[in-house]
Formats: sequence, structure tokens, C-alpha cells
Amino acid sequence: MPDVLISVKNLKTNFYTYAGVVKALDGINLDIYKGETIGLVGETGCGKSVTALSIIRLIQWPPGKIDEGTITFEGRDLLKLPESEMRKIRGNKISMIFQEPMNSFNPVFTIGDQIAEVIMLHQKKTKKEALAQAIEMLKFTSIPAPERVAKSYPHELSGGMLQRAMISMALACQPELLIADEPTTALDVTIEAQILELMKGLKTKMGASILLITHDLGIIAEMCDRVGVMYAGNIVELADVSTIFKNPSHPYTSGLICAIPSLATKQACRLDTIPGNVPNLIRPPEGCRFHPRCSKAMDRCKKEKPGVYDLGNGHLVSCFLYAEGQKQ
Amino acid sequence: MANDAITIQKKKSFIDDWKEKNDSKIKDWKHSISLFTKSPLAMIGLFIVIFFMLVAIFAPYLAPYSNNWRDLSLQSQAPSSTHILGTEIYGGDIFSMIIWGSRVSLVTAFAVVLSIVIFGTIVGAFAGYFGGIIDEALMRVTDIFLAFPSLVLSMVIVAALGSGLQNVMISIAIVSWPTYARLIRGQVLSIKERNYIEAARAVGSSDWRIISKHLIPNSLAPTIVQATMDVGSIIITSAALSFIGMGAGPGEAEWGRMINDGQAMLLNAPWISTFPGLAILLFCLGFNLLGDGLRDIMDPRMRR
Amino acid sequence: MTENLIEVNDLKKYFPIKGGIFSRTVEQVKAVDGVSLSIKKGETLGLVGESGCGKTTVGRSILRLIEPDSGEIIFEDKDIMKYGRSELRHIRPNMQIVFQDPNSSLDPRMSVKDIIGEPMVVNKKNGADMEDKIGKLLKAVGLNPVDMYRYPHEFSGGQRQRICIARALALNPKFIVLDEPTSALDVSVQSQILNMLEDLQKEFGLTYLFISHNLIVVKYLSDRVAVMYLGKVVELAKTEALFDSPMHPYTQALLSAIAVPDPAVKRSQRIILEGDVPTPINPPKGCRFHTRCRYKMDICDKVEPEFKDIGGEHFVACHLMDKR
Amino acid sequence: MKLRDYVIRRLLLLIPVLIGISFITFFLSHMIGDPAAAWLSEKTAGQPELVEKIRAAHHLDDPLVIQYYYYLVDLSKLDLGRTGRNEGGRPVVQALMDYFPATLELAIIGMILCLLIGIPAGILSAIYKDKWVDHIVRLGALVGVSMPVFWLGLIVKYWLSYKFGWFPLDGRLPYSITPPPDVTGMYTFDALIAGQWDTFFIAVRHAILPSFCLALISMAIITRMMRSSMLETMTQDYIRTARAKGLSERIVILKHALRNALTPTTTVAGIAFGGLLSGAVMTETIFSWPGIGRFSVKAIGATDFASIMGFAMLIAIIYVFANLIVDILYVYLDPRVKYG
Amino acid sequence: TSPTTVTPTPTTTTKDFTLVEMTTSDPPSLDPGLEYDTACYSVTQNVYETLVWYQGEDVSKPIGLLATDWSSNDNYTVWTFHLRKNVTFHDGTAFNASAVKYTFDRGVLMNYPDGPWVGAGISSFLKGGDEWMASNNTEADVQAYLANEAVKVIDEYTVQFTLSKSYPDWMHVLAFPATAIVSPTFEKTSSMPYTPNNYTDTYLKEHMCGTGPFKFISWTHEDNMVFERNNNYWNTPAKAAKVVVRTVPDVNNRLLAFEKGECDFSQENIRNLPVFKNSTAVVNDIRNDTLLISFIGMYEGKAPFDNPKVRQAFVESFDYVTYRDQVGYGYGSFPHGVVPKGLAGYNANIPTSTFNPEHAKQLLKEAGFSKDKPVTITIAYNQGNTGRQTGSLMLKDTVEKYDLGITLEIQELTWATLLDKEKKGELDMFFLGWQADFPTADNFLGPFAVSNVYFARQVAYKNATIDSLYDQYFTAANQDERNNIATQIQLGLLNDNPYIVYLQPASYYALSKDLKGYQWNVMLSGFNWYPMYK
Ligand SMILES: Nc1ncnc2c1ncn2[C@@H]1O[C@H](COP(=O)(O)OP(=O)(O)OP(=O)(O)O)[C@@H](O)[C@H]1O
Ligand SMILES: Nc1ncnc2c1ncn2[C@@H]1O[C@H](COP(=O)(O)OP(=O)(O)OP(=O)(O)O)[C@@H](O)[C@H]1O
Ligand SMILES: [Mg+2]
Ligand SMILES: [Mg+2]
Repeated sequence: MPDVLISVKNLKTNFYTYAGVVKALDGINLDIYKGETIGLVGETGCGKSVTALSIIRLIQWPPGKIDEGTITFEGRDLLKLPESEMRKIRGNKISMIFQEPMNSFNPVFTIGDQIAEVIMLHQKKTKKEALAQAIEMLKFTSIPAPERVAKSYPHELSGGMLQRAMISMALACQPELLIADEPTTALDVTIEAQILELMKGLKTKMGASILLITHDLGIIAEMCDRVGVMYAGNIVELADVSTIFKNPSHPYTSGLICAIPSLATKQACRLDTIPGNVPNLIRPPEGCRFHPRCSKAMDRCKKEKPGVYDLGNGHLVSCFLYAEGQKQ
Repeated sequence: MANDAITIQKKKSFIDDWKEKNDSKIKDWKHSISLFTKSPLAMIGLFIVIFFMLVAIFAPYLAPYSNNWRDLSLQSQAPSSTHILGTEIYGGDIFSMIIWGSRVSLVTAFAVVLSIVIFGTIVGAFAGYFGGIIDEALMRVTDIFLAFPSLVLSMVIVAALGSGLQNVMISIAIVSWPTYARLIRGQVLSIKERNYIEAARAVGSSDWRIISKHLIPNSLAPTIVQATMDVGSIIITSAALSFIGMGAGPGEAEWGRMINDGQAMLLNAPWISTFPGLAILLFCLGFNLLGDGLRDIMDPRMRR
Repeated sequence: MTENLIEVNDLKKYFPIKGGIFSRTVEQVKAVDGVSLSIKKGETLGLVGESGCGKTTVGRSILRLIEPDSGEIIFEDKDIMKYGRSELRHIRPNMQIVFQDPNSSLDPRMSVKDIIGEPMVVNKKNGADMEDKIGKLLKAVGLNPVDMYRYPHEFSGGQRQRICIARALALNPKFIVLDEPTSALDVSVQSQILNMLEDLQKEFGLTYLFISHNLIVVKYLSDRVAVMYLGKVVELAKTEALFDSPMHPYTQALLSAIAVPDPAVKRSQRIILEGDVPTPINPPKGCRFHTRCRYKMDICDKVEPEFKDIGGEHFVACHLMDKR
Repeated sequence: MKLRDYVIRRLLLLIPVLIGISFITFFLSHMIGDPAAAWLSEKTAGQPELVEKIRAAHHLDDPLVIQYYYYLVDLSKLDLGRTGRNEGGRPVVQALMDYFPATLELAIIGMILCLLIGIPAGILSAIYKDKWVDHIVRLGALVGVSMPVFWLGLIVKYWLSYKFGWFPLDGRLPYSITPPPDVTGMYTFDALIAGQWDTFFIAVRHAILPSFCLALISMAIITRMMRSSMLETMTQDYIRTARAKGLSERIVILKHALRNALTPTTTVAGIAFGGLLSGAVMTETIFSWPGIGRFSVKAIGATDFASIMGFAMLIAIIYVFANLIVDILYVYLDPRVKYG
Repeated sequence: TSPTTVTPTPTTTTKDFTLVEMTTSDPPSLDPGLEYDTACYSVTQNVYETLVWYQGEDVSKPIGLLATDWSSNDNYTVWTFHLRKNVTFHDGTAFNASAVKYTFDRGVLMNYPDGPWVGAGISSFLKGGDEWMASNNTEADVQAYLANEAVKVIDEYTVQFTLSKSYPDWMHVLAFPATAIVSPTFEKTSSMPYTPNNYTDTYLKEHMCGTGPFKFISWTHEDNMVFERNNNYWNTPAKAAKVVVRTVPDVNNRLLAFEKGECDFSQENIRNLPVFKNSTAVVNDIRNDTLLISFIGMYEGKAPFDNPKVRQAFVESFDYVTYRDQVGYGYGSFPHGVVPKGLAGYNANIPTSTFNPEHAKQLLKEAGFSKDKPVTITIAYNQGNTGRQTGSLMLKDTVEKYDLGITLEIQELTWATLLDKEKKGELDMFFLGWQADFPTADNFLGPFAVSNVYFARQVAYKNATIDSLYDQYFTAANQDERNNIATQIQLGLLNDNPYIVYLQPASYYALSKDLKGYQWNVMLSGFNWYPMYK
């Protein structure tokens, strides 16, 4: 078994809003191994971003708070670190790129300044050195004319360029974990292909682990080693990529995969659907959060929260179908 | 089958029917009210506003002296048991005058707000919706009005029309409508881009229908907030004009005028100016607190 | 009498950019620059392309929700480009549109009943049975008739999109433009909507212009597909033909860029396009794709390729076709 | 568009506005009773033949349009006509030049107070949203906008000057102190230029109450604006990015958020400056401050239409230009802004 | 007449002190020949000097100031004045007969419609003055006027005035501060000399150069004016080394300045008496017998005041005593006619008006007023005048209590609007006041009583009998006969009731308790700084 880089145990994050408490994460368990790309997939609002932000402790209070759990990184529990220590990790050992490259850069500073800032912060370099290194980083992500890009303001660049710059910035301090929260969702297909290709290439060069968040199963299939499928604040299934696609075990996972039209097959058949909608997390369904939409729901599902069941080979499922005695 | 369902529905009582149909509205209101009650400042504001409204309505019962009562031989008397806030320079009872003055203030505020909201909305909606030359022309006109600081312009307008409360109201209205026209125009410009406007056009709705059914109702929320907040500034402006002698007439129970009348006696009878000023402060604060609270409620980020 | 419900010929729409000291039009966004296509009765034409290539503009222009600058739009053999305001209002019930973002497509201050009823009211078809009709429409799109008294914010995104579709159906249109109706929705909901659209098409005999940037979805729903790049249609063919043997280099790149949700499919080679889509303000001369094209020839940046049939109703605009 | 083009465009756009301003002021002031009356006293008013003489002497018999034409011609020569008898009939421009520095001084000191108090208060309030600091600042700002300034002036004068004697009663300088050599006409700044520190402090002490009263509303507005734009900025994605870099909260706020939040506040500050100038009408009356505000009130009392017009013109023009400058400043604060 | 010279009583001062006067507003300008305004005279009279002034508080006794003595011909049309010698202007030039001529020609030729020369009729007294004013004011007209030699230099120290008509009180006119002698050289060497018929930019508006005991130093508009003692004064120099006149509109600030010893004297409105009343730092100088008349005009040109009964009813509806007690705090006297006490022509036997509401109500009933026919009567006053405001409120309260359908609408107007409305006959009643320019009875009888001039025209009052009586006034043989005519005119007025003449108000000066040497200025043209010290 490969080395565990970071280990998340029973992570619960809640948002205390005016309308009520949003129970966004309902006990997440996740190990990220060194050097792997792990994907988190799920529909809007299922808690992918909150998971990512919880890991680097960027949930803002108010309204959000990590109420329970541990996140072990290099032998320390990140959730117990003082803020000043945590700051030394952010951007340095764990860094993050976001969905909207346009909005993720500060509009009033140049790209170069913003990349240099993180270098100066964590590597104690002078502004000049940091700027030089920033340009190096830009080159690294094969941006044409990196010097010019460094002097540009965000609004002067296209989305694809900005996302490359974002990646440069995230990689500037050679992090051990790169969290990419839907890095290509805002981009066009052809640009998405460029960025994914770039990330693949960089991963082999840098050796960092990547936590890739997306709602696009296609990207998962293309990029990831392992996948976690999330539904309403839970990781309902976790396995390596081929298992998930070939042998989806959770009813939600299989529903999800079948709901996507296939490019390869002909259009003759109707699409499978998952009835109903994603639940409101202020009043999530009792028991298994998926049960109201589940075709295989049992009485037990309505009352109890299913545990995590290991189907072997690191294939974890959270569903009573696989509980002891139920196992088919 | 389908018919059955309909007959079953019809058997329900009128009230149940109404409740069912307006269920969403009721929920929405309840939600708004619960949001509102969570903000103590807004509640205080609402309380003050209601308080002043009640005072204005029941002025004849609350005021110890009638509207124009004065006794010249009791000039500038200190607060006492007969005149609990003292008397002003013409021997009027300050407490009664403040009570009567709440009527003046409320009437002024509502008359002005109503007229500017209506006029500003019409102009803003037309400019925003039709765009082009109409927009350009109307906005240039508002530019000119907005080029003056409002107090200066209303001062000049009252000077032109002659002093008096009515003219003060007219002048404040003339000065304030461009703000609303701009506000509504901005709203309309952004709402115009929403797809439901396009959908309405796609089904063949007329311009008039789109403006009146979609644009104006949807741009009203920020306008109402703005208008609530503006009540304060309208009252302050009108009191200010009265203070420099352009507003309410002699002997009228208008707070600004009362402050002005007491100005000369500030050292000897500070109560004459102090109490009406407090009344203005409280009145405006009430509306501003309320407006602030309303804005929070209408802020979609809070509504979530 | 042709079998085409709609024919679009050489449609152009330039958006002016104002600027300079006197706020004159200094530049133009050539959003749609000579698009021709036709949609047969009862079929679904898919329109794909990257963001900003002019798909929405084509869709809205066909309904004359924006005024195209030039071109012909022939609906049921009549050129509606020549129609005045009142004539336009008469044919409006025949053609409807569903937008990408269901949130902004519904007036938040109107109840569902008012929203779906609006087309009927506007077109004076609001009889006493209006509520029944609305109830039926809601059923047709998979909602509960009682929902008509609720307001849009009480519905989920997918449900809102259903309301939008119900509104579009209210006047029994012949033709509906679907402008990315599922791109704001989750995959699980997307499949519900796609299925429903198919059902409705059969039930009401509808003709769709289905706009999307998601090739997989387009493939699923469309009979024929048109591919747009920078304001122009570069390829148009039957769905199978296009996906099996894409002719235009851009279509090829687009298809190869799709991330296929199947780890087993290992593509032989992926075509990665260099650079970004140029701005439609000053689109490249000649073939607009030449700046990113792998097969760029000398002629490409000088002469605009013709959009022509290479056989089997497969239209392509590329100089490579001449070489064959 | 280039900055130069933008400025030229804005200046050109000012022309119709300025013509509109002149039009409004002109016609309004001609509605103010008989313009000839500005030259009449209680004693002479009863003699109509004098009125006729005055009318003839001031072209008041011509049709309004012709008078407006004369007015525009004079205006192009920077001639705003003559004051009425209340100012001895001297040129309006001269009177404005006499009084304006005093007002400008108040407005500048007021603006400094506004920014010094308003911006930090807004930031604090945003950072400690829904904490007691926030409640106090918000309530303070609401009280600020609800405050009848003329009343506040009386009250602070009563307590701080009369009762406690902390501040001087009125005026710009005690008569026993010779004003510093005239450079700007603003005593505080002139004192600084001349290095007369004593005079400077005395002048500041005189200015502090009136400029505080003057600035209160704008201060409240700036505070609220700063708070809301700060809150808005703090929700932006780039703030999250900045945090994800490992920056400390202080740097995130003071470097990344502040720069962006200042931009909308700048616009408000531009408008606030106009508010300060017009607020002078009240404040100067209360604090016997010899500026254009008091000048205008006097002019209105005397129906001195040329002076009223000149005053309104001056304020409107400064207002318009202040906004123009703010818009240009915007460009430096926010590189995204495209002039348009 | 044989004048005596002014004898100020200066004593040598031990230390230089500054006197501080506080005023409510700035003078419009400093040109005494242009401004018809007490705020102007109250400073100019300390820098400039007139030919004639008064002894103490007795206005019937003119004495020489820059003149030493004077005489006239028998029918009072030609007057010869002998001038004081060895007097110099502040610019060092000598005062002489040509300075007098310059001053008078300047005043007439500037022809400022609102100035004292036109407004108070000084130009009109002089031979050729009326013709000049009626002319087009061309250069030829200037020469034509000068050819009259209305003011003629006889020798260095003698001037001769030729009047257009007989006027026995000419020396009173020469005491009017508008006729103060200005330095001809000062203005002519400056950048802006006056030219005939151009009164807008005279140099003297912002600068002063006279012969008086104080020299002008500076004027910061709406803030302060500074004056210094003239050590070359022809008489003993004044005691104060410096005088500062500060503009302090807020009465509270003035009171506090008194208490802090930062103010020495100020002219106050009687309405401010409660402010100063309790202060030990202030001595209140209140004088009842002033040359002021306060009254309300009733416009006879239309209903309801075309009916004499209504006018009489309103005269009887004003509560004179309460007004004096509550608004004037008991100060001021009730006028017997329109000529104030202290002037020749005053007659204490003319009855004062009285408050008689029952009778007034009766009269109004007779005039046809009733509850069923509501009538609104407008009454206007100039903004800011709280005394008049109270007066209107009182009248309103009284009249509305009659319950005869009369509503009194009070209008508070700026001066110009008031004038405008009055001219259009839109106002039924309006408050006015009159202050003597010259302490003569005709200065009151003319404006009040003569058809088509002044107040009489404002209220559309016409009485042919009175007009002919007024003509006889000037040709009367002696003072007694003139007094008799004055009484007849006033009795006629009392019968017709065109005005409610409600008060001869008090004048009020606040003085610091340390101030010494103060003398009341009977003409109410401000403080005489010369004798004051502390
Ligand atoms: N600041 C917040 N306040 C309140 N609720 C929040 C907040 N942030 C997230 N949530 C809630 O937490 C849940 C999970 O949100 P999250 O952003 O992690 O979803 P996601 O899986 O990233 O979705 P998407 O695909 O849309 O990015 C949602 O129900 C959301 O409403
Ligand atoms: N009202 C408008 N004014 C100016 N430019 C416009 C306007 N509408 C669209 N454009 C421009 O026209 C071009 C085509 O826009 P269009 O919305 O048709 O693209 P699209 O293919 O629908 O893109 P998307 O996939 O993002 O919806 C874009 O560059 C867009 O910026
Ligand atoms: Mg997310
Ligand atoms: Mg689109």
C-alpha cells in the first residue's frame, strides 16, 4: 500500500445561516496517497468544494465551521494547528486552484506580483528574485511570452491563460498536495483539453498529489487514479477509476454513470434517470441521505446512516446493500 | 379522474383554498418577518416609525394644547408641570408643537416620496427599457439635476417659488426624482437582460406589459429601500430649509422652524431648539433603521 | 413545398462597440457572420460550438428577438425578416425559446400560474379553462398541477427548467429553440430533462433547434448537427456522419477534446488545439480557423472557404475539401 | 479608449451639462420675484420710478431669452454679473473669490475628517461584522445620516463652546491675530505655508467644530459605503485565493481587499465633496463662517439673483469636476475599468 | 442760525486700547454716497464727516462739524457755508470747498437709483437735480447740470448751495451721513474713479478716506473691519487706538463675547433683550423716543380694504398694548400721528389708536362679513422679522376669533417677493417701517400722506385735501403755522385709516459695563466711536 499523504477522518463541516444549519459535510473519510491523483465527483452542492476548503482550513466563520474530525498531514492534525502554523502550510505544502480563473486573481495587481507574493511569503526571497522565479513558473506551464504575462493585469488575459497562471502560482512552492477545484469548468472544451493535458504533464514532473474536484465523469476517467463519489455531504463510494466505471456499487454511482449519454453507443436507448432532486442540506433526509431517490431503498435506509463497507481492493461503499448479511 | 380531483378541490372551504393558493406568499412573508425580527436595529426602527405614525394620528388626543395655541405672555418658559418641555419664543407649548409637528413631517415625507418614486420610476423605466435617444436625452436631463448638490438646488428652487412648506416639498421632489430615475434605470437595465423579459417578448408581450408587469415590479424592491432611507433625508432637508427661513410659515409646528425660532435663545432657553431637534433625529433614525433592515432582508445573500 | 420548417440564409448580426470621443461605433463584434442552415419539420438540429461563437445569437435572431443585420429567415415559406411588429406578434406563438439559465428565465415575482399563463393572456387565449390548461401543461412537464400557486424560488433548477418548457409549450408552438437547456443542471437532472424533451417532441410534433456546447448531449438528442466557429457554421451533417467521420479540422479537434467518461477508452492521439479562440471583433481573414489549424495551407489565411455539400447532405467549409 | 480621449470625451459631455446648469440657474433665478428688487431697500422699494431705472440699467426689460444670451456671453468671459445691494453690487466673481477659500478650507478639513474616520470605521465594521464594533459603527453611521446638521451645530456649540469652552465660538481666527500671508486664502494652509504654527493650531481649532458638523453626513455615508464594499470584496474569489496562499488576515484585508474596496468608496467621496460644499450653507450660518454658504443664504434673503446663480454655478461646476477627477482616479485604482 | 463747534471731551489715554463693535451683518459697501443703509453709515460716519451734526440728543440744534457756520437767503433757496480750516483727509490732502463740491457733484451725478441721493431726494433739493435725473444722463446733460452751479466754490473755505425750491431745513440734510465729505484726490488717483452715472465699481466701495477721527485699515468681508485712530485729526485725537467691527450674526455669540470682555458695544433688536437681560457684563441702553414709525399698510385698491369701515375695524383689532409689552418688552411708545416725538410738528394731542375688538367686530359685521362667506386676507412681512411675525400672529388670532369667516393668511416673504406681490396688488396687508432721513416733520408727512408717493401709493391712498395742505406746508410763513398744518394732515390720516400705525419702537444698544464715554446717536446711524474709551 502506498504512503498516505493526508488522512481525513470523520470531517463534519456546518454552515450556520439565517435559514438554518447547513450540514454540508456529514463525516467525510478520505486518505490521499503520495503521488496519486484522486478525484472527487458529485453534483452541485454535494460538498466537494467544502471538503477542499476544509482541508486547507479556509472555511470562513461565520457562517461555516468545521465541527468534528481530524485531518492528519505529516503527523499533525491540521485542525488543531494554530492559524500561524496553518498559514505556513497553505500555498506552500498544500495549494489550491479554483474554478473561476477570472475571479480568482486580484484584479488590481499584476499576475507577476501575485505569483511573486506567494514565493516571497514562503521562501523568504527578495521581490526581484521572486519575480524572476514567477516568470520561471509561468514558463513551466508553457505560457507564451511569460515576461509579458507577468506584467499583465488579470483582465488582460484569457481564461485559459489565467488558469495556467493559477497553476503556476499553485505550484510555485512545490506543494505536496495540489487541490484543484473544478479547474476547467469555466473553460471551453478545447481549452479544457489544453489544461488537462498540461496538468497531466506537470504531475509527472512534480510528483505532487492532486485532489481533483469535478462534476464531469469524463475528466475523472481521463485524469484520476482513484475516485470518490460524493452525495449530499457524504462520500458514498470510493474506488479506483476502472472499478467505479466498470463496477459501480452504490446505486447513486451507477445512476450517475448511466444518466450520461454515451458518445460511443448509438442513441437508440433512453437515458437512465435518477428521480427527484438533490436534497436541501438544512433538513437532509434521515438515515441514508440518498434514500428518497434510491430505487433500492429499504426501511433501514430511512432510519440509519449506513457505515462504510469495504468490498476489497480499497473499494469502499456506504450503502446497506453491502452491509453484513445483505451482501449479495 | 381529473374531474374528481377538481371537485375535491372545490369542496374545500374558501379560506383553505385561499391558504393553499397563497401558501408560498404566506411562507415568504413569514420568512421575511422572521428575518426582520432577528435584526434588533430594524425592529427598533420599525417601532419608532410606528410610534411616530400613532403620534401623528392621535395628535389631537395626545397634545395637551391645540394646534395653534400660544400665549404670548409665556415666552421661552423653562419646562414645568404645565408645559413639560417648556414654551417657545411665542409662548407655544413645545411638547404639543412637537406632537403636531409629527403630522407635518409625515405628510411632507410621504407626499414627496410618493411623487418622486412614481415620477422617477416612469422616467427610469422608459429610459432603461427603450434606451437609445430617449435614454440619452432623459439621462442628460438627470445629469444636469444631479450636477447640483441637492440642498443647493432645492434652496434655489424654493427661493424661486417662494417660501412655504408646499414649495419646499415641490423643490425636494424636483431635486430628488433624478436619483430615482437613475436607480430604476439601472435596475431596468440589468433586469432587461434577464431571460424572462426575453421570454415575455418571445410570447408577444407588448412593451407596455413588459414594463408594467415585469420591469417595474422587479425594480421596486431597491426603490422601496431607498425611499425608506430617503424619508430621513427629505425631512432633514425640509427642516433645513425651514431652518434658514424658507420652509414652514410662522407659528407652524414644524420641527425645523422650531429649531430656528429657538436659535436666538439658545443660551437662555436651550430647550426650545433641543427638543424639536431630538424629534427630527429620532424620526429620521427610525426610518433609516427600518430602511437598513429592509435592505438586509431584500439582500438575496441573506435570504438564502 | 419544402420539408423545411425553417431556412436561414446568410444571417448576419454585428454588435456595435461604442467608443471614441463622440461615442461612435468604432468596432463591431461579428457575432454571426453569414450563417445558413435549415431545419426540417419534426427534426432536432443540434448547434454546437465554443463559448462566444454565436450560437445564442443565431437562436435569438431566428425568433427575431434581436434584429439581425441581414439575411433571410424563412419560416413556413415566409420570410419573417420582412415582418413588421404586428405580423411578428402573430407568428410568435409558433416559435418559442427555452434559455440556458432557468433562474433568470422566470420572473421571481410571478407565480407559476402567472408565468405559464402569460403567453395565453398576451395572446388573448385566456379562457375560463386557463387554470386547467396550465395544470395539464405542468403535468406534461412532470410537475404537480398544485405547484401553479408557488413561486419560482421554491423550485429546484431542474424543476424551474420544466416550468420554462411548460411556458414555451403554452401556445402550442411548432418550433422551439433550446438554448443550452441543460448546461446549468446536474447530470442526474439533465437526463430527466433530455428524456422529457424527447417525449414532448413526439407528443406535440415539435421541431427543435438544440443549442449546446456539450457534444455528447447534442449527439444524443439531434438528428443533424451544425458546428459553429467564430460566427460561422463550419460543418453540418447528419449526427452519425458527423461523429463518425468529422471532416472539418475544427470538428475533429472538438470531438477529440471531449473527455469520455470511460477509462477503458484510451485514445490513440488527442488533438490539442493551440491558443485561444480569436475575438469576434476582428476575426482572422480567410478561414477563421487558420490560426489554430493543424492543416493550415497558404490559401487559408487569404480566401474564405465555401460552405458546400460534400455529399450526403454533409456540408463543410474547408479548403481541404477541394483537395480531395 | 485612451485616457486622453476619455478625458476629452468627459469634458465635451460636460458642455451640455454646464449649459443645462446655467439654464436652470438662470430661469430659476428669474422666477425669484423681481430681479430689480435685489437693488432695493425697504426705503426705496416704494418708489416705482426707481425700480424702472434699475430695470433699464440692468437690461431687465429685455425678453428672457435675450437676457439669457447676455448671460451666456458674460459667462464665457467668466463674468457672473454683479451682486445685489447686499454685497454692494460688486462683481459676483469677486465676492465668490472672497468667500470661497473659507468654504474650501472647511470642506477640505471636513473631507480629511471623513476619510480619516469613515474609512477605518467602515473597515472595522466589515471585519467585525455582526460583532458589537459593527453594531456601534452601523448605528453611529445611521445616526450620522439621520442627524439634522444645523441642529447638531447648535448643540455642539452650546455644549462644547458655551458650556465647556473647549472650542472658540465662531469665526476663522480671533481678530487679535493677523491672518497669515494670503496664498490660498485658507488660513490653516496659509499658516502652514508661512510656517506659523501657532496661527495654524488656532485656525484648526476654529475650523474643527464646523468642519466636523459639515462632514458628519458624508462621514456616515463613506463609512457605510466602505463597510458594504469591504463586505462585498471579502466574498470575492480572489480573497479566498489570497488566503489559500497563506497570507495573514491582516495582509489579506489591508492589501488585497482594501485596494478593491476603495474603488467604489472613491466615487462616493467625490459626491461627498459636493455634499460638503452644499452643507456649508447650514454650517456656515451657525458658526458665522464667512464662506459662500453664508453668502448664498444672505443672497437668497436679499433675492440677489446674480449671486444665487453664481453660487449654484460654482458649486455645480466644482461638483461636476470633482466627479470627473474621481472617475479618472478610478482608473488608477482599478485597472479593469474601461472608460465608456 | 449761529452754530457752535463740537466740543468733544477727550482726555489723554494711558494705554492704547481697542474697541470692538459687533454687528449682525456687513454693510453692502463702504461708499457713503451710494449706500442708503445704516449698516454702512455706522462705520462711515466715524471715518468721514458731514458739514453739520447735532448737539447731544437734541435734533433741533444742528451744529457745525466740517462747517463752522452758515446762513441762507430769505426764502431759503441759497445757502452759504463756511468751512473749517486746517483739516486734512487721511491721504494727507487738504479739506476745502472743492472737496465739498466734489462730494455733492459726485452724489448727484452718480445718480444711483437706490442710493440716498436719489432715494432720499437730496439730488432733488439741488438746483437742476430733477432735470438731470429726468435726462438721459449724456455728457451734455452732465454739463447742463454742472452749469447750474448748484454747489459753488466761493473761495477755499466757502461753498454756496442753490436749491431747487425753498427749504428751511437744509442744514438737517447736510447732517445726513450720505453727504459726508469724501476726498476727491483719493478716488481720482485710484484705479477706479467714479464716472457720472456709473456707480457699480467706485473705488470707495472697498476703501475709505475721510477727515474723521478714524482711518480705515482693512475689511474682510463677513468677518471684520479694522480702523485706526487718526492722529492728525483736526480735533483732539480719539481715545481708542484701534476699532474692530466684527460681523457676528448669532446673538448668543455676541452675549458671550460681552461676557468674556471681547465685545464693547453692539446695536441690537429689542427682540434680543431676553438674551442680554440677565447678563451683568452688559448695560442695556434702550431709548423710547426714536425717529422710527412701525405700521401696517392696508391696500385700498381692492376689496376688502376699499371699505373705510374695514380699515377702521382692523385698526381697532390690533392689540397695541400687548404688542408693546410682549414684543417690545414694554419699550417703545404709542405714536400720536405719524410725526414722532421730538420733531417739530409732533402733537401730543393727536389721539393714539386703541384696541377695541367688540367695536371692530361690529364694524366688520356692518361691512358685510359673515361666517357663511369665508374671506381670506393676506398679511405679509419680510422674512426674519420676528416682531412683525408676532404682530401678524396676534392680529390673526384676534380677527379669526370674531368668527366672521375671515382667515388671515400670514406670508413670510423675502423682500423682493414682498415688493413684487405688493406691486401686483396681491397683498392685502403688509408690515413696513420708516426711519427718518432728516429730523423734520415733512420727512414723515410726505411719505405717509401725499397721494402717489411712497407709502400712500403702496396702499393706494389718495386724499386731495391732504395733498393741498402738504403743498401749503412749505410755503407757510412760520414754524407754528407749519406745525398746525402738520396736525391737520395727521388728523386727516387718522380719519382715513390707511395704516395701522402701531408703535414708535425703541432703539436698543448693548454696551459693555466697562465702556465709558458712550453717547446715544439720536439719528440712529450707529455708534460714534470718537468719545468712547474704557
Ligand atoms: N458560505 C456558505 N454558506 C452557507 N452554505 C454554504 C456555504 N458554502 C457552501 N454551503 C453549502 O454547503 C453545501 C456544499 O457546497 P459546496 O460548495 O461544497 O458544493 P460543491 O459540491 O462544490 O458544488 P459545486 O459543484 O456547485 O461547486 C451546499 O449545500 C451549500 O449550500
Ligand atoms: N448584446 C450584445 N452586445 C454585444 N455583443 C454581444 C451581445 N450579445 C452577444 N454578443 C457577443 O457576440 C458573440 C456571440 O455571442 P453568443 O451569445 O451568441 O455566443 P454563444 O455561442 O451563445 O456563447 P455561449 O456558449 O457562451 O452562450 C460573443 O462574442 C458575445 O460577446
Ligand atoms: Mg464547488
Ligand atoms: Mg449562449
